[in-house]
Amino acid sequence: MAGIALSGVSKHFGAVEVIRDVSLDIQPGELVVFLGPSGSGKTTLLRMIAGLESIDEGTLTIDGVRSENLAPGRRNVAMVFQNYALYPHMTVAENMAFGLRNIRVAPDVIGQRIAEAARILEIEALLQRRPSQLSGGQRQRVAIGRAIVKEPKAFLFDEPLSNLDAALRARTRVELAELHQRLKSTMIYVTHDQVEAMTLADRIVILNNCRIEQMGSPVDVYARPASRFVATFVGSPAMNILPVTVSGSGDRLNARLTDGSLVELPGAPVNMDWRELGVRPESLTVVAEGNETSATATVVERLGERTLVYARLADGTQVTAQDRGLSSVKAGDAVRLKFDTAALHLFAADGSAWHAR
Amino acid sequence: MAGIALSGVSKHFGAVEVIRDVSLDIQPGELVVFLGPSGSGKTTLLRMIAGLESIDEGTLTIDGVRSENLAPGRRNVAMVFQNYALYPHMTVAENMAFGLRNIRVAPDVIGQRIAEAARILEIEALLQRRPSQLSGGQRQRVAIGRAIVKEPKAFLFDEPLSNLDAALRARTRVELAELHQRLKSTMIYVTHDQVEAMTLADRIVILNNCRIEQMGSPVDVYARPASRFVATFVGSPAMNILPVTVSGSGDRLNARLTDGSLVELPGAPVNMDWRELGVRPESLTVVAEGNETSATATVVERLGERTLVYARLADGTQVTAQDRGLSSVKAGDAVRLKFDTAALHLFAADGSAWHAR
Amino acid sequence: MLRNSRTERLVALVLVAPFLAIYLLAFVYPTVQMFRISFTDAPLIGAGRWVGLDNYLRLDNDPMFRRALWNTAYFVLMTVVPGTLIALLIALGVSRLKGRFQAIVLALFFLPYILPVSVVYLIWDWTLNFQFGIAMHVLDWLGIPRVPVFKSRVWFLPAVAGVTIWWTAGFSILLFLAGLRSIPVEIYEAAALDNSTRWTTFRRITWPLLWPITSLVFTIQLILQLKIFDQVYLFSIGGRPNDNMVLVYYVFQKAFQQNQGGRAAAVAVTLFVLVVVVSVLQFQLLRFAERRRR
Amino acid sequence: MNAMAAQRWNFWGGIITALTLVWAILWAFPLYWGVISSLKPDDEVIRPYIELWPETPTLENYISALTTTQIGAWYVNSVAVAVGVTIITIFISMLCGYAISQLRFPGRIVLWWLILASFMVPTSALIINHFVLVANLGLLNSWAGIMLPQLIHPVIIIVYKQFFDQVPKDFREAAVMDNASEFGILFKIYMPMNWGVTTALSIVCFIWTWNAFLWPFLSVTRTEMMTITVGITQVNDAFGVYYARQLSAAVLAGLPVALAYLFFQRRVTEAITLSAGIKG
Amino acid sequence: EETVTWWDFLGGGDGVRMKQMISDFNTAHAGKIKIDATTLEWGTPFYAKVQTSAAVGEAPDVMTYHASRIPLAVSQDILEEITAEDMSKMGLSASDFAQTTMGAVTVDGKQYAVPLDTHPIVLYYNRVLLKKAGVLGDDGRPVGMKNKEEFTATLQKLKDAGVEFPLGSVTADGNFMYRTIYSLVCQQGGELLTGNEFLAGDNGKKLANALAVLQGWTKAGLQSTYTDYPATVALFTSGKAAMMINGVWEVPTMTDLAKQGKLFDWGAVEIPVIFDKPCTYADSHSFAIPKNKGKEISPEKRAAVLEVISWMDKHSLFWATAGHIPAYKPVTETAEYKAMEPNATYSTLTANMIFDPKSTKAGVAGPIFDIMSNYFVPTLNGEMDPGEAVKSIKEELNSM
Ligand SMILES: Nc1ncnc2c1ncn2[C@@H]1O[C@H](COP(=O)(O)OP(=O)(O)OP(=O)(O)O)[C@@H](O)[C@H]1O
Ligand SMILES: Nc1ncnc2c1ncn2[C@@H]1O[C@H](COP(=O)(O)OP(=O)(O)OP(=O)(O)O)[C@@H](O)[C@H]1O
Ligand SMILES: [Mg+2]
Ligand SMILES: [Mg+2]
Repeated sequence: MAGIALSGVSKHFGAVEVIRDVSLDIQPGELVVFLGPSGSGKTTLLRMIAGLESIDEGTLTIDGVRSENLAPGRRNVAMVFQNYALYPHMTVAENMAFGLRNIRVAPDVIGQRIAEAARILEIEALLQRRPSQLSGGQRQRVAIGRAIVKEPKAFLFDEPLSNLDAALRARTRVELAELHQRLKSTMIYVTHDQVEAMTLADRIVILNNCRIEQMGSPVDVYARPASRFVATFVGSPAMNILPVTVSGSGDRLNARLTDGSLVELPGAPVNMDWRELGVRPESLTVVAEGNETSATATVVERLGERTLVYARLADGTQVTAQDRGLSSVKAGDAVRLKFDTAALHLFAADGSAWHAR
Repeated sequence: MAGIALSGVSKHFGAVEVIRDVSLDIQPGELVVFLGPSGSGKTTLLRMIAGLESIDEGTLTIDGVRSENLAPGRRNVAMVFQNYALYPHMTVAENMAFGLRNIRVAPDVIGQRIAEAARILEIEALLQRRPSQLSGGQRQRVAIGRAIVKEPKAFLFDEPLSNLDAALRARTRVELAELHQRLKSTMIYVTHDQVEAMTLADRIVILNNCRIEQMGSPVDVYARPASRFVATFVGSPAMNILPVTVSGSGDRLNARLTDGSLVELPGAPVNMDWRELGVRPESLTVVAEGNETSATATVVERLGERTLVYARLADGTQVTAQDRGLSSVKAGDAVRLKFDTAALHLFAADGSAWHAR
Repeated sequence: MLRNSRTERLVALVLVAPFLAIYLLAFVYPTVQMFRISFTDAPLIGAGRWVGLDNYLRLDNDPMFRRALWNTAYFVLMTVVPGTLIALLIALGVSRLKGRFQAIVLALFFLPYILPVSVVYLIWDWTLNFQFGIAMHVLDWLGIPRVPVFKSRVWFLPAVAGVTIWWTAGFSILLFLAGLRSIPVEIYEAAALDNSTRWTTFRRITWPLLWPITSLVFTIQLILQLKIFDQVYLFSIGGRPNDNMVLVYYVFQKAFQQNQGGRAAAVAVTLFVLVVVVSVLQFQLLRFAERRRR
Repeated sequence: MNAMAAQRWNFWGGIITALTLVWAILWAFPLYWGVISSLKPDDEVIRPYIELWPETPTLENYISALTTTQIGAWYVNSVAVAVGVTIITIFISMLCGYAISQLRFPGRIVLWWLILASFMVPTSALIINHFVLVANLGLLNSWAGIMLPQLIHPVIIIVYKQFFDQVPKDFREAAVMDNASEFGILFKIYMPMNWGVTTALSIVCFIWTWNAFLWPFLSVTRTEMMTITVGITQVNDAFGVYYARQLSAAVLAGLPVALAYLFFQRRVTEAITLSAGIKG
Repeated sequence: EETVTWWDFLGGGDGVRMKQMISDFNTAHAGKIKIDATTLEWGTPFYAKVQTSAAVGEAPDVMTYHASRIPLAVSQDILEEITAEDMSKMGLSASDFAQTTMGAVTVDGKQYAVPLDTHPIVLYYNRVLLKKAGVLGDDGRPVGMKNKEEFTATLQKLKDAGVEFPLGSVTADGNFMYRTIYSLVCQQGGELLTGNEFLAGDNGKKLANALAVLQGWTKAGLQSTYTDYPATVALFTSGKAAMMINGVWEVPTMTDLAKQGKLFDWGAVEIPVIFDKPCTYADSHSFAIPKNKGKEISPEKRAAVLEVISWMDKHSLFWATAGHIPAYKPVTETAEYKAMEPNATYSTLTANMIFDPKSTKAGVAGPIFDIMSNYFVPTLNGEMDPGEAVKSIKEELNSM
C-alpha cells in the first residue's frame, strides 16, 4: 500500500510529445483508471511509472521515494501486461517464483506466497500447468498472481481485459473489483473502454492529447464532464451534442435547436457563449404525446430492458433517444422526444461546461 | 427476394450430430438471425444453406427450387464471411467482379452492377484499393458489396461484425439494419451476440444443442423465453434464476426464495412443478425502504444511465439488481430489492415456462 | 465442405503428376539403384556381378573408409556445435541493433552464405595462403609461426570447419534472429520488473525460448555437414586428399576416379543410412531434451 | 526498455554493440580482401605486408579473366540452369503442395510422408546413380542434365503446403460460391495470394542452384558447358602470379548473387527463414 | 568439315603455346578440319573425367595423355590402339622417336599413343640473386651442382645473402615432389618397382636418403615449406626464391614474363647431382584416342584425328618454345631447335632421363603417385621421419 505521485511529468519520443506536464496524486489503496482514446498516452504514462520508459522531465515518487531513476525492478511495482507476458516455458508456479528467486527470497517463503496467491485467485489446480495450457481468463489470473506474490507497492494494469471475449471480460471485471476490495492495494488500471473505467475506478483520470482532461470519480466524470471531449467520450451510446442558440435572461434561458424547437434551461448561467447542448440518450426519452421536439425514427434497437431509438430531427440532425423496455416504436415512425431538463449540459466556445446538476 | 425453406434437416460430422431435424421457413425479404452459444450449429446450418456443407437428411428449398444437391455456385445465394475473405491480391472492384466473370457476365453489366453496389454502400472512392488498404468497417462493406453484385436470392452472414472493435461494431450494426431496410432482401444472419440479434432481427432463431430452441420476434424471445436456456441466454446482464418453492392456490400463489423471503406471483397457474423463478435485473430494483428482500451489495457497476448492483442474499445466493442512474449504493451496503411482479418468469422441471406478461 | 470427389481426384492427379514424375525419375529410381548396385561389382557405368554383402564386408577393414568415416564425424563435430553457438552469439549481438544499422551489420555476417562454395574456397585459400595470405602476415606480426592451414593434416579439417562455419553461419543467424524476434518484448519487460539480471534473463528466458530454433538449426546443420564434400575437395586440390578423406569424397573417388561403382554405392548407402539414423536419433533426442525441460 | 537502456544496461550494452561491430567487420574482411586483391597488379598481390588498398588499382585481372576463360559461357550456363531449375521446381512444387494441402485424394498422406522423409535424405549419396541416369539419358554436358537431379527440393513443397494450409478456408469457399473451378482457385486465388512466398522460394531456389557445386562438377566435362561455380576453379591460367586473376573470377562469380542479395536483402532473409519452415 | 573434339590438361605457359598451335592448325585446315579444344584441370580431375566420359561415350576424339599413365589406361580399356597403319597414314614411324619414349606408349607390344614431347624437371635460377650471393659461375650457371654438400653450401650462401627461400619447391603437393624425389632415388641407382615388388631391397633406403636430403634443406630453412604449385612459381618469379625445381613447362612463363620486362635475368639447367650420378625424372605428353563406349568413331573422323596428331608432331618446334623437348626427332635435329634457349642448356639431360616404371599402378594421378605423395608432404615439411614414411609407403604400395 503506497501512494504514487507524479509531478510535472513529460515525455517525448524523438520530436513527438507524448505526455505533457502531467501531475497526479494517487492515494494508498486507491484504484485509479487511466481512460482515454487510443494514442492518448495512457500506456506510456503507466510504463513511466513502472520504469519501462524513462521520464524526460518531472518527478515520480512511489511510497515517498523519488523513483524516476530507479531500475524497474527496484521500484517494487508489479505490472500486468495486456497480453500477460507470462513466461511460456515456465509453469504457473515458476512464473510466480521467478521474480522472487531473482531477489533471493527464501524458497519456503516463495512457496507460502504462491500458495496464498493461488488461494486468493483460485488457481491452485493450475500451478503445474504451462501458460499454453490455460484459457484466457486463467492466464489473466496467473498474471495477476505473478504480481501479487511480489507484494508490490502498487499494481499496474495495461488493458488487462482487452484480450478476453465479451462474456469473460464482464465476469473478470467483477472479479477484479472484488480483488481490489480484498487486497486494498494501490492499483493503476489503463483502459480505453469507458464501461470498464466506470465500473472499476475509485477515480478516473481522463487522458487526451498528452494531457489530463479530467480527474474525478466515475459519477463526476459521467454527470459533470469537464469538457465536450469528456462528455462524448464517456457514456455509451454517446451523449447527443446539438448545436444551439441560447437566448433569454435570468432564470428563463432557452436553447433553440437547429430544427427550431426550444429547450428550457432552468438555472443556466447567462452571458456565456454557449454553443452546444449536451443530452444523454437516457435523458432524451420517447414520449407518447406532448408539445415536444418531433423526429423520425431511423433505426430501432431493442436491447431488452431499454430500446435505443436512432432518430432524425426535422432538419436532419441525428439524435439517439431512449425508450423504456421493449418499445413498440418501429423504424420510420414519427416520435416525440422529451429533454430531461434536470440532466442537460451546455458547452461554451472556450471549452467550459455547465451541468444542470 | 426469395424464400428459403428447410424441412427436417439433419447433419452429422462422423458420429457427432450437429444439426438434428431442423425445419424452418424464411419469408422473402425477412432478416432472420440464428442465435446460439458457440458450437450450437449456427454456422453449420448456414453453410448447409450455402452449399458449403452437404445436407445429410431433409430438404432445402430456395425460391421454390429443391437445392440440397446443387453446387454452391448454383444456388444463387451470397455469403459474407466472418473475416470477409476478400481476395487480398485483387482491388475492391476486381473482388466484386470475380464471381461475375466466372459465370461470364458481360463486362459492361459487371461494371454497372459494381457501380450500383458501390453507390449503395458508399464505397465508390475505394474501388481501386486493395483490401489491405481498407479499414475494418470498409472491408465489411466491400464484402457486402461483393455479395450485392451477384444479385443473389438471399444473403448469408456469418458473424460479420465479430472482427470489428466495439464502437465500429455498434455503428456497422446500425448500417446493416438500414441496408436491409433499403434492399428488402432475404437475409440470414448468424451471431452469438444477443445484442446484435435483438437489434437486427425480424425473427430470431435460437439454436441450442443441434436444435431450434425458440423461433420468434426479438420482443417475444426477450419477454417470453420458451425455456430456461433462452431466458438466460438472451439479455445482458443475464436473467436472475432463483430456486424457489411455490405455494398457495388460485390467484394467491407465492414463491419462497432460499433466503426465506416471499415473492407474490399474481396469475401464475397452479399445479405445475415450478422450480425456479426468473427475474431480469431491470425488474429487480433497489428501493430505498419497504418490506422487500434484503441483500448485501458486493460489486456496484455504475454504467451511467443505470447502475448494476451485484448483491448477495442472506443465504448467499448471488443476484444482479439494477438501480436507476448513477446510484449511490456502495459495495458492502445493505440494500432492499423489489421484484417487479409484472415481469416475473417461472420455470418448471419439465422445461416449460410461464411469463407474467 | 461439399466436395465432388471424382473431379477432385482427377485434379489432384494432374497437379501431383509433374512432381511425381520427376521425383520417381530423379529420386526414387536412383535410390533404389544405389541400393541395388551396392551388392554388385559394377563399374561406374555398366552392369556387374552380384557379390552379395562383399562390398560392405570390405569396408570393414578398409583404412581409407575408416578415415573417411572418422574425418566426417570429426568435421561434423567441429562445425555443428561451434557453428550453432557462434551463430547464436552473432544473432544475439545483431538483434540488439536497430534499423538500417542492423541491416548493414547483418549483411556483413550474411553475405558469405550466398556465395558459391568455389568463391569461398578461392577467397579463403588466398587469405590463408601459407606464403602470401594476409592471415600469415598477421601471424608474423604477432610473432606466431605461420601455420600451413590447408596443407597440414592437423589443421586441415579444423580450418575447413572454420571456413564452413563462416560460410554457413548466415543461415543459422537468420533463423536465430527470427526466433529472437518472435519473443515478445513484454516478456523481457516483465523480466526487468522481476529484477532479472542480464545473465538470468538470457539463461532463464532467452535460451529456453530459443530452444526450438536451436534444435532446428542443429538438425539442419547436422544433416548438411554430414554431406561434406565441396570444401574438402576444393581445399585439397594440390594438397593431401587422402588424409582429408570424407565419406562423399570417398564415394566420388571410388566411383569417378577408380571406376568402382559397386563399392562406391556401398559407401553411399552407408552415408545414406548414417544420415537417416542420425537425424532420426537426433530428432528423438531433442524431443526428449525438450520434454525434460517441461 | 528505454529506461533500462538509458540506465544500468547501458555500459555493457555499449560494449556488446562495439564487439558485434568489430566482429562483423572481421567477419566480412576476407570478402573485402578478396575484392581488393583482385584489383591489384601481380607484383602488388604478393607483397609481404598488408596493403588495404591497391597502390595502382587495375582491372587487368578482370580483363584477363574475361578474355582468357569462357566465363561468358559459364554465366549463360549458370543463369540458364538456375532459372530453369527455379521455374520448374517452383512450379511443380506449388502444384504438388496445393494438391496435398487442399485436395483429398488417395495416397495423399503417403505422399506427404514421403516428401517429409526425403527431406532427410542426402542427395550427395545419389551422385553415382544420378550420373548413370543422366548418362543413360544422354544428358551429360547439357543444361537438362545439370538441372534434372537438382529439381528435387522437398522443402519447397513443404513450405508451400504450410502456406496453403494457412490460407483461411473462407477464401476457398468464397471462390467456390463465386463459381470458380479448382484450377481457377489455384491460379487466381491461392497463387497470387502467395506471391510473397513464391518470390521468396524462387530466390532461395535460385541461390541454391547457382551455388551448387558437386553435381555440375560431375556432370559436365566440356569447359563451355560448365557453370560458373565450377568454371572458376579452372582459372589457373598461365604466367606467374595468378592469384589476382583467380580472385577476379571469383568476384565475377559471386557478384550476381551478392548484388541480388544487397538489393533484395529483406526478401532474401525472409526467404531463408521460410526455407527452414519458420515464418519470418 | 570434320570437328575434332580435343581435350588437354595444359593450363600453364605451355597451354598458351598449345592454343596457338591449335589455332594455327585450324587456319591451315580451314574448311576441312576444325579442332574444338577444351582445357581441363591437370591431374586427378582430368583423368577422372576422361575415365567417366569414356565410359558413357562422352569422351573427346583426341586428348593429351601422360605416357606414364598409359598402362593404367590400357588396363581400364579406355584407349584405342594406334596401329602401324595409323602411323603410316600419319606419315610417322616408330624410328622418328627415341626408343624410351616409344616404349613408354607401348603396352604388350601395342602402341596406344603418339608421343609429342618429353618433359623433364629442371632447376630454374635467378641470376641476379645468385650473383649477389656469389654463387653464379662465370658461365652464367649456378655453382655447386656436383654433389649434395656443394649444392647445400650454395643454398646456404643464398640464405646468408638474405634470400628468403634459396630453393622454391612444391612442398605442399606430393604429386609434384614425386618427380624430384624419384630423380634423387634414380641418382642412387634405385628403382621403384622390382618385378612385382615395390621398393625391394635397399631401394627403400635410397628413397629415405632422398627424402632426408630434402627434409634437411627444409629444416635448415633453405627450402620453401608447404608451398603449393602456384605459390612456388610466384615465389620464384617474384624474386623471393632464388632457385626452383620445376618442370620445363614453366619455361614459357619465364620467357613471356621476361619479354614483358617483368622478370630478372634467369636460367634453367639440369637438376644438380646430389648423389652418385646425374638422373632426371621425365614424362611424356602424348596424343591418345579414347575408346568411347557405345559410340564408334567414324573413319572420316579418325582420319581427321590422325591428321591432327601428325600435324602437331611435325610442327612441334613451336611446342619446344614451351620448354618441352619434342619427341619427334626430325624436329630436335633441326638447327633452329639446337639454338633454342634455354632448351639447349638442359638438352644434355636427355641422356639421363628416367621414366616411371611401367605398371598399371603408375602414372600421373595413379595409385603410386597418390600413395607416395601422401607421405611426401609431411616428410618434406619435417612432420614425419623419412624412415617411417618409407616404411608406410612400402607397406601401402605392396598391399595394393
Ligand atoms: N516507442 C515509441 N516510439 C515512438 N512513439 C511512441 C512509442 N510508444 C508510443 N508512441 C506514441 O506515443 C503516443 C501514446 O502512445 P500510448 O501507447 O501511450 O497510447 P495509449 O493511450 O496507450 O493508446 P492505446 O489505447 O492504443 O494503447 C502514440 O501517439 C504513440 O504513437
Ligand atoms: N468440419 C467439422 N468436423 C467435425 N465437427 C465439426 C465440423 N464443423 C463443425 N463441427 C462441430 O459442429 C458443431 C457446430 O459447429 P458450428 O461451427 O456450426 O457452431 P457455431 O454455432 O457456428 O459456433 P460458433 O459460435 O463458435 O461459431 C460444433 O460442435 C463443432 O465442433
Ligand atoms: Mg496502450
Ligand atoms: Mg460459427
